[in-house]
Amino acid sequence: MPGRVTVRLFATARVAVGASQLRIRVDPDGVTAKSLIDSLGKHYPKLAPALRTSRFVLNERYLTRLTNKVRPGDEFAVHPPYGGG
Amino acid sequence: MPGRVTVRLFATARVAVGASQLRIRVDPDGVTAKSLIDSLGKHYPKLAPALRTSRFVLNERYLTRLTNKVRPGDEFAVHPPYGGG
Amino acid sequence: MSLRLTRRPLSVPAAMEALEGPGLGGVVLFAGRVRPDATRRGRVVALEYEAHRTLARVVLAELERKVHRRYGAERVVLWHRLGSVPVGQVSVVVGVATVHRTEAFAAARFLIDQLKARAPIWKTERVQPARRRQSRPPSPGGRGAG
Amino acid sequence: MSLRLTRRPLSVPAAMEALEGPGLGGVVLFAGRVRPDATRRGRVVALEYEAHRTLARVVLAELERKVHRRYGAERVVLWHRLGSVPVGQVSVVVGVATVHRTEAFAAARFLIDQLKARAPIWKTERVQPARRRQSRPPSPGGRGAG
Repeated sequence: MPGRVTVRLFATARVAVGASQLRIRVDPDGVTAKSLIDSLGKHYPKLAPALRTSRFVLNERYLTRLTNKVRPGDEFAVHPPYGGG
Repeated sequence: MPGRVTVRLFATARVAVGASQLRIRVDPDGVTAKSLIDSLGKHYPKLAPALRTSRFVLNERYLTRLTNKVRPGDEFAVHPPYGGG
Repeated sequence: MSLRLTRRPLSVPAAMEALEGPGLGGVVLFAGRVRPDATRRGRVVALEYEAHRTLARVVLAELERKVHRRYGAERVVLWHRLGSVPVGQVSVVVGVATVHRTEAFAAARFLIDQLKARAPIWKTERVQPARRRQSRPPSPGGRGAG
Repeated sequence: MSLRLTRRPLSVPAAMEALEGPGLGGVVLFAGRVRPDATRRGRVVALEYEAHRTLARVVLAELERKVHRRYGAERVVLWHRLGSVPVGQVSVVVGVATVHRTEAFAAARFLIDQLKARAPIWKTERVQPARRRQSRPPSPGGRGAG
């Protein structure tokens, strides 16, 4: 779906939103990861606490800077603290 | 068999003597462990090297002193260095 | 090297087989089993595991390479269950085979610690709510268990 | 607690069963397998184990009590094979189950180290003598393996 970012939500983030995936419309030029995260927190207030403790993954790589651009077609994942084992 | 000590031999000690058990005649009053060990080394020269690196067990307990008495009916075991696992 | 993220039960014998190799004298295996922990909401009856699968495989593969380099681990098993795992069942198996045991112990410990810290896998507790105390009706004339 | 000195093969699944117990979330298992080491006399094909059985049981039982006290090990497996164990087969299994993994790793490591140092068990290598190089008679007309 052009024009949109796929946001994948896991664990507490998934429960907070009630969905494991969101499709978020962004500018054709993309937005910074920070502004995407802020807007997620605004639209889903229950998600805000999880966002504060999560790591983020952009197209299967850990996000290194919040200024990185997220563009239409990208996949952006929210990873709350891990709990395997 | 009254009048005798059972000597049990393991591993290199067993191979040196060619038997896993010996019956050694001792004084009715017993002998010290040291004198028993010395006489084993004398009768079985191939056993002497093993005796120098072995621990000894008297009636299922590790020998604490070479002056301990070994008496007729006792069991005396020669334990070369262990190699389990 | 063997990586698995699976909804099916983990088999320890199969892990031992995967760890066979000529001259590998030391095998250390860690198995994590689901504990019936007491929580505020009740007693745990199962753990529900989810993963970011693609990324988890990348992370686990990196761990395998690392223990191979660092500890000479010739065979490695890194298996994790996904979905619902009932109490008492094995949720994770980490196994290492090396020539000598010191490296096998160190590598297995490293793997499970790193897996827990770094693999994108999560658990949710499923609990059996503590039952409300209810007065049982008096037993109708029986003396023992029905 | 499970101690075994046996001439029969050791089963890792059976060890896992012996290590089951309510709430025991961490299981660490060490298995030692016979390696085909090269020696001066030839390549090892089997290890022949012998033990001073009565005393070995006493020593192993002491080790079990010690890891229970020191590491809270609730289930312990200490199994050792006797007699001839061919290359590749398991000669020793040490297993520990505890509530958490740190203690299980420490206890298993302690047990195998202590078993090797303190249990009256010995091994003798059975080797396959290195064959003398002998000229093979030319194969009678065949081209491949017979």
